[in-house]
Amino acid sequence: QTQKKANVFLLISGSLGDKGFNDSARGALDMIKQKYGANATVKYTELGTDVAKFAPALEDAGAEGYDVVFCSNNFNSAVQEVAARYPKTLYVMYDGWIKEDIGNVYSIQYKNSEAGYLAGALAGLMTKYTADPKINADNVIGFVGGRDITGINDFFVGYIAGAQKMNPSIKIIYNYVNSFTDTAKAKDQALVQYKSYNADIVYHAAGRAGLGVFDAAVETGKYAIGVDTDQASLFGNEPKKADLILTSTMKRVDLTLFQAFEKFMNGEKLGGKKVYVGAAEGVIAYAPFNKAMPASIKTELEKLQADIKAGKVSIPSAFSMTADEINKMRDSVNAAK
Amino acid sequence: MNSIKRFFTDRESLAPALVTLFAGLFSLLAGIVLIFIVSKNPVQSVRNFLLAPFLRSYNFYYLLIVMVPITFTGLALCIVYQLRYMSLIVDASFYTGAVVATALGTLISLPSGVHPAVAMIAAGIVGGLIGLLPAILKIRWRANELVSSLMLNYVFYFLGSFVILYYLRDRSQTILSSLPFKKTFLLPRLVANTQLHVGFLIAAGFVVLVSIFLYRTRWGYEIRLTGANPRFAMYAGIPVTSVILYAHFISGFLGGVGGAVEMSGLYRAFIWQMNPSYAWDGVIVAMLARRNPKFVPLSALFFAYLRVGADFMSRRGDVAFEFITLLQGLIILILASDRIVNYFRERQLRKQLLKNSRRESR
Amino acid sequence: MIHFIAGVVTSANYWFIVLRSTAPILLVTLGAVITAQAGIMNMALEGSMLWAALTGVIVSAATQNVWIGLLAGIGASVLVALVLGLFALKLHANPVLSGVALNLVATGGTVFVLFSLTGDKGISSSLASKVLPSLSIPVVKDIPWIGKVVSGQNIVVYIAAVSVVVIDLILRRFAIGRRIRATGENVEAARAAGINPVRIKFFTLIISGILAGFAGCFLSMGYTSNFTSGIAAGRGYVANAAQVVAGGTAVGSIFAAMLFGLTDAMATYLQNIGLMPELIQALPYAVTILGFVVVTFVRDRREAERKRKLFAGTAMQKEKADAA
Amino acid sequence: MNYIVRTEKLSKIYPNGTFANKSVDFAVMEGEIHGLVGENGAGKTTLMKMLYGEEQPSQGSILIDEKPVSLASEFDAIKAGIGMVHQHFMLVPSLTAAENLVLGKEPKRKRTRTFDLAAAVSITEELSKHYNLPVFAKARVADLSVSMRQKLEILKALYRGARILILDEPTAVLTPQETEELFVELKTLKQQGKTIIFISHKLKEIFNLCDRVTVMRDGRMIATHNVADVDVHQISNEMVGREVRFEIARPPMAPGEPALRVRELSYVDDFAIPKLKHVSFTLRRNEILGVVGVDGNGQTELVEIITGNEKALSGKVFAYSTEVTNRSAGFVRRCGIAHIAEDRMTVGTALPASIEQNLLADRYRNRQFSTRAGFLRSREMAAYAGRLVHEYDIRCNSANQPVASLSGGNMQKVVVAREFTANASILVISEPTRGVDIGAIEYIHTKIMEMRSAGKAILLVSSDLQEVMALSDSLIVMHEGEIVAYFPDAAAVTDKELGLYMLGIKRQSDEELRKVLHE
Ligand SMILES: Nc1ncnc2c1ncn2[C@@H]1O[C@H](COP(=O)(O)OP(=O)(O)OP(=O)(O)O)[C@@H](O)[C@H]1O
Ligand SMILES: Nc1ncnc2c1ncn2[C@@H]1O[C@H](COP(=O)(O)OP(=O)(O)OP(=O)(O)O)[C@@H](O)[C@H]1O
Ligand SMILES: [Mg+2]
Ligand SMILES: [Mg+2]
Repeated sequence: QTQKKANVFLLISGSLGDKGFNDSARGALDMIKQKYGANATVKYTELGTDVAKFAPALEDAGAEGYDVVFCSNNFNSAVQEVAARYPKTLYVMYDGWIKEDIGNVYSIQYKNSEAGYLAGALAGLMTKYTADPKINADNVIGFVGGRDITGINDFFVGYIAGAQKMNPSIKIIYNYVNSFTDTAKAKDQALVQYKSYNADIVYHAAGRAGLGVFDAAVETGKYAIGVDTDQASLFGNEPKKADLILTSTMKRVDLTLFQAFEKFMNGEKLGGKKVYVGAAEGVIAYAPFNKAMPASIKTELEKLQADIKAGKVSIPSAFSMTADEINKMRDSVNAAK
Repeated sequence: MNSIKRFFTDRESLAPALVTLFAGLFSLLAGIVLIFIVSKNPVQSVRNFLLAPFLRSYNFYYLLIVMVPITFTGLALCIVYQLRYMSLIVDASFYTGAVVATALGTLISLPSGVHPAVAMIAAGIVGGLIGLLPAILKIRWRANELVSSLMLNYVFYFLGSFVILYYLRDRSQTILSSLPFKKTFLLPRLVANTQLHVGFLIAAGFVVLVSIFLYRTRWGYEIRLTGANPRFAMYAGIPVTSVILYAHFISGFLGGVGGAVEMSGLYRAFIWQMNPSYAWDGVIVAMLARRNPKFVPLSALFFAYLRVGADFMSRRGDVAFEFITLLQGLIILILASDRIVNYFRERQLRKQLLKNSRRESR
Repeated sequence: MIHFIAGVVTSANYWFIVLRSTAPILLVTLGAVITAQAGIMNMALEGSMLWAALTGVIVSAATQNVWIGLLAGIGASVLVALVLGLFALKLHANPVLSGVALNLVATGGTVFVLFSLTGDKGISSSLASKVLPSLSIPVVKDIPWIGKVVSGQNIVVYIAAVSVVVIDLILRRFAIGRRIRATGENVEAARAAGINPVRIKFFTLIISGILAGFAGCFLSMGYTSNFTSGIAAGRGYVANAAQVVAGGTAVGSIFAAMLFGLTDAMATYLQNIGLMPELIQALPYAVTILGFVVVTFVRDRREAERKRKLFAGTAMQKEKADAA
Repeated sequence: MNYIVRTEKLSKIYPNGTFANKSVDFAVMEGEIHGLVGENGAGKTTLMKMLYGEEQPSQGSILIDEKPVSLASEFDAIKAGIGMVHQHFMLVPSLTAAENLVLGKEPKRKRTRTFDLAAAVSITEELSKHYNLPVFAKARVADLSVSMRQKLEILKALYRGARILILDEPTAVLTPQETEELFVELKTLKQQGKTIIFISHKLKEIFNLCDRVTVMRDGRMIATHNVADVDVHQISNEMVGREVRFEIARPPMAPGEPALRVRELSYVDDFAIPKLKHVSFTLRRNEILGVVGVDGNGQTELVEIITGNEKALSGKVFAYSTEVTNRSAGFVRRCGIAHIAEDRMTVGTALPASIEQNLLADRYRNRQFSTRAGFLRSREMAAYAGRLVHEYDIRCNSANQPVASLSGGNMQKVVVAREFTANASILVISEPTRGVDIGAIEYIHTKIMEMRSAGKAILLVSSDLQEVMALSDSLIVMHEGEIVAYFPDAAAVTDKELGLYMLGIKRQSDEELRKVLHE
């Protein structure tokens, strides 16, 4: 039986090297390469933040006859503009839903709030674990978000809910970097959270900027939680940093893209579909836990993860909340007030 | 026609024109050399770089689309440069203009045609007022206009994204995006199945308007004289302060309109994740045009050509798009160097005078 | 709110963060001051920092030695300053435009080089680069409040402090300082006195290049542990504004840079109590503009006052003469 | 012959095309005081700047002690033993006299290599004593008097070991006493073995001081003489190229009603030096009122304030019945005051702009040239400019040429053409013929007289005493910001008498001065 052949093109908004979201998407290409070998050609390009360049890039991919194009939600408008012109190409848009259904667009949205919930639960438990010299007596944890936008707040409301669930007296100190690239600013903010508000764990959802949070963790000798990929494992050459990352809440962009490609190769029709995936699909999960964590906490968290996977935990989502509700929720735990 | 003839026969204007041409060609050449250094497949890369607009039709339209915003900022900077000012505030005008247009494009309802026009005018006025700030700071407090405009650009960027984020954001979207524009706000497309929009014609119209304004009206006359020698202008009775102010207003106005045109023409919602900073591109466009609005389309075309080529090449190969900033920098450096610009002219002049004197003394 | 701010301002942690975020601005402001004193505006400080930040990271990763990385970073930064000198001083280009061009080259060029070396455009996280050490100062660190502020900072913070002294010495204690001032104030007079203004300007450019080199390396090898595209984040431009506020002195630079550092750090805290983050972030830039408006306003007022007094003096003389 | 400095076929062309020195052979003997004379713009300063390494020759060579040298910078010239006191002082105002003196060759503390201020002060004081040139070592230059600044400049050169001292118009800003004092000092320096090159417009001074004199005209060296062998007449002939003739047709004319009234005008400059002190006078129709005075005694400021280019500290200015005090230059022009600025390069013209633009800069708004809507009538503008170019004999290829490409005289004609056709009733004319060739001078003088006949009121300021005396109906003399004399009939005064007032030796009584008010 001859395997069908396919060309894949990944368009990255922003740039690689974030050890998270974008790198994860890039990882899908490796998985595809590994499984399909010569039957799949893969290619990617980094487009930066200039949205004007997105539509021609999509156009280019279509005109070149790529079978599958991966792009993130930042391409939402561009996809709407271009996709219909190249019906033979399948556009897989991840991390958001396309507004109007188009026959050759498959869009994937993730349950970010579940990831936030996992992180919050961990932080809420760990901050009580004062046996660890890195943990102080205050019940304060931190959050650094990229922007005050729904995609990020989805992580945040999950984080708040998870932390409150495990630790009702939890206080959270939070900042928005207002950029997904400004590592220095994220570090400044995390430093303030660690030093001035005694947060012992900071979670970030700030893309590349979030790497600054780990720098701050190293500088203060406190813990952090990674996002999107197993970030601890990516700091092989910086053990000091890796040791301070308790875990990461993985959002398996790589897996979802790979699976989409598999389905495409198997002839499944994906165009026009939208999916909403999370823990249940194995897309959102803890990365391996740090060995500094006590076994009791690990077990509790593993159980929690299983419950979420089974749909037994109700988790709020920023997508179904109004601005006021989000404000109120944030205010109720704000450590600075 | 006359002016074109003069352009090609008059030594005074020919020398700088040749230098401009030289700067363009030299930077292209430097770019090609650079490609050969970094690319594994240089021939293919160079081909993609140089021929992009002709290889694919959408690249050609993209070229025209790219010209629109930089034509606006280029025109705006022509006016500022006519005054010999260095303000870059048009960046803030452009960005804020886009924000104002977004507000009007999403919140109010008006009939098509009128809707974008109203937005453009409002954006222009806001942009114009912003454009005034560095000029006022300079006149009143002698603050260097380049530095103050750069600081203000940050302030207005944050201000603008604040408005988008808290008043105009589409909360159902994961990413930063404003609410979708009303249908009536969108400019029609010029060519079906492309993004080329009516804004291109609007930009062309402004090229004509600004050319007429600068060279055929008394206000343009005042701006040019004030720039040529402000001390003289004051002495001759030109109200220098108000000239500087309205020139900056108009410059900012162009920036604001540019932002609005870009929104209603190219996009369906405000989706800039960062400030696209077309003003910096405008610097090069205006310099290449030698601050004459007539030449802005030509230099915008050249600039867009570089950009589209670099873009295409980087998607297709292994040369990063950012390499064109090297070329842009090179162009500015060459054009800014008096020594280079004047070298040939002065040598020519000196030779001739010495020859004459020898003849005289004989 | 006022209560909150008072609480923040009295905390040692706030001042620790202020010193940290002031240091890079202070370094480049000193650079801007010394070149401005010589009558040339170093608009390329931004580009200098960018190249320093990238070169430091690459070289420290390649050699696995942070000091060689630092040295290389400074070298790259000085090179940018020299290129600015070449165009502005030798080829008579407009220095401001040349600076703008060099910054453009740096913004794209650093990304281009990073991409060509690592395949990444945004961040150098795939390079195993080194970080400049933080120092804990023996006795000082045990002083209650002050120890927490002053000790434990990155070495570059202390270098910034030392730079203030060095620049002050250069400007006020050494002969070269007079030459710099003469060049900036009346270039013809300097030349007539046998000074070579081009050399003086090159000298100040090199100094500013060194300072920007420290600042740039700090950003990518201390402030954070990576080079990221656009890491200088406008500090080079801020420096040129702060330079005006500094009034041409090294000590003034501390105040000017602090003005930015204080508001920048305060902005982070104010965000915590729910003030709109985007608006708050505009604060440091707005305050800097305000700073130089106030400075020139005060200067103008003083000048007018001086004139008025002088004339009053001559008017009196005239009256006396009339009476006589 | 033993020449300490000599030039061979030295030529200089400035980047803008000005041919300032044409194949100059200039020679100075060791130990002499060598005078250099020539009209404004003859190229004296340019020649000196080449000797001081400040400008590079376009052709030719410079020899010191008969050895060819290359003077790439002032530094080289200083090393070669040349010192120069510039026409405009080369001092740093915010530094002290001592700091200025040692600038570039500073004394340093032994151990720390830091600048030794105390040593600088003592060096200054010692030098000052040795050469008998008193200065206040510790005062900031901004606070020094003009004559002290000049002494400081001479000391600066001597401190750098100058054997050859160039003085470019040193007496232009000095009082007679100060000039005399300077001459004594210079003669002492000569006795101490220094060679001095002395530039001046005042032939009397040349004859007083110099051993030999070189005359320059239009960038060329005309002749060098032993002072003892020539007289004033011959030199002045050589300077201007023919017999000086200041016979101007002057129809007798009674002054009319008051046109420009200036009352109690005062002004303090940026260095806080009072430049005008309660100046009052009245200028009438059909009158040319000349303002004479040594350069820098307030004439410039007076003109600037009257014409709205500078703000007065106090006082009032009226054009007929309209008060124009501290109004904009545009308002002043609309009130009927035209103005020929003393500096045509930086104020009177916009060099990069075209002749046409320069000619129309004050009237482009007229309905004749722009429509009600603000569009320019390009054709009318071109025709008008063409007419003026023709009428005022401006030598150019086309009116679209930038003014920068014109010669000095033609540039001045552009200014004159504009101002004399401005429809003004009052003309404020400053240095109308500075650096302009003879033909143009005569033309401009004739035009000025025409204006007078046409009923204009004319205020004439010129540093050329002969010119003012020949053209004016009446004269005022300014000294240190004050009017010190008024002569209702210019023909009745001699230049000698004027000199006494210009130099502050004499001063009329307040009663006499009040006559200038015509009230
Ligand atoms: N304008 C110039 N043109 C050419 N060479 C110069 C110029 N200025 C200085 N130099 C050369 O540079 C050398 C060092 O310059 P510097 O300015 O340090 O002089 P300095 O004050 O005499 O030095 P020091 O104090 O160490 O004796 C000088 O000795 C001279 O040879
Ligand atoms: N830097 C310059 N660039 C262009 N032209 C110049 C420059 N300096 C002087 N000139 C021109 O060169 C000519 C000679 O000028 P120079 O200053 O040597 O005359 P001068 O004899 O010293 O006159 P004055 O008595 O007025 O000082 C003049 O026409 C002047 O306008
Ligand atoms: Mg705790
Ligand atoms: Mg002269």
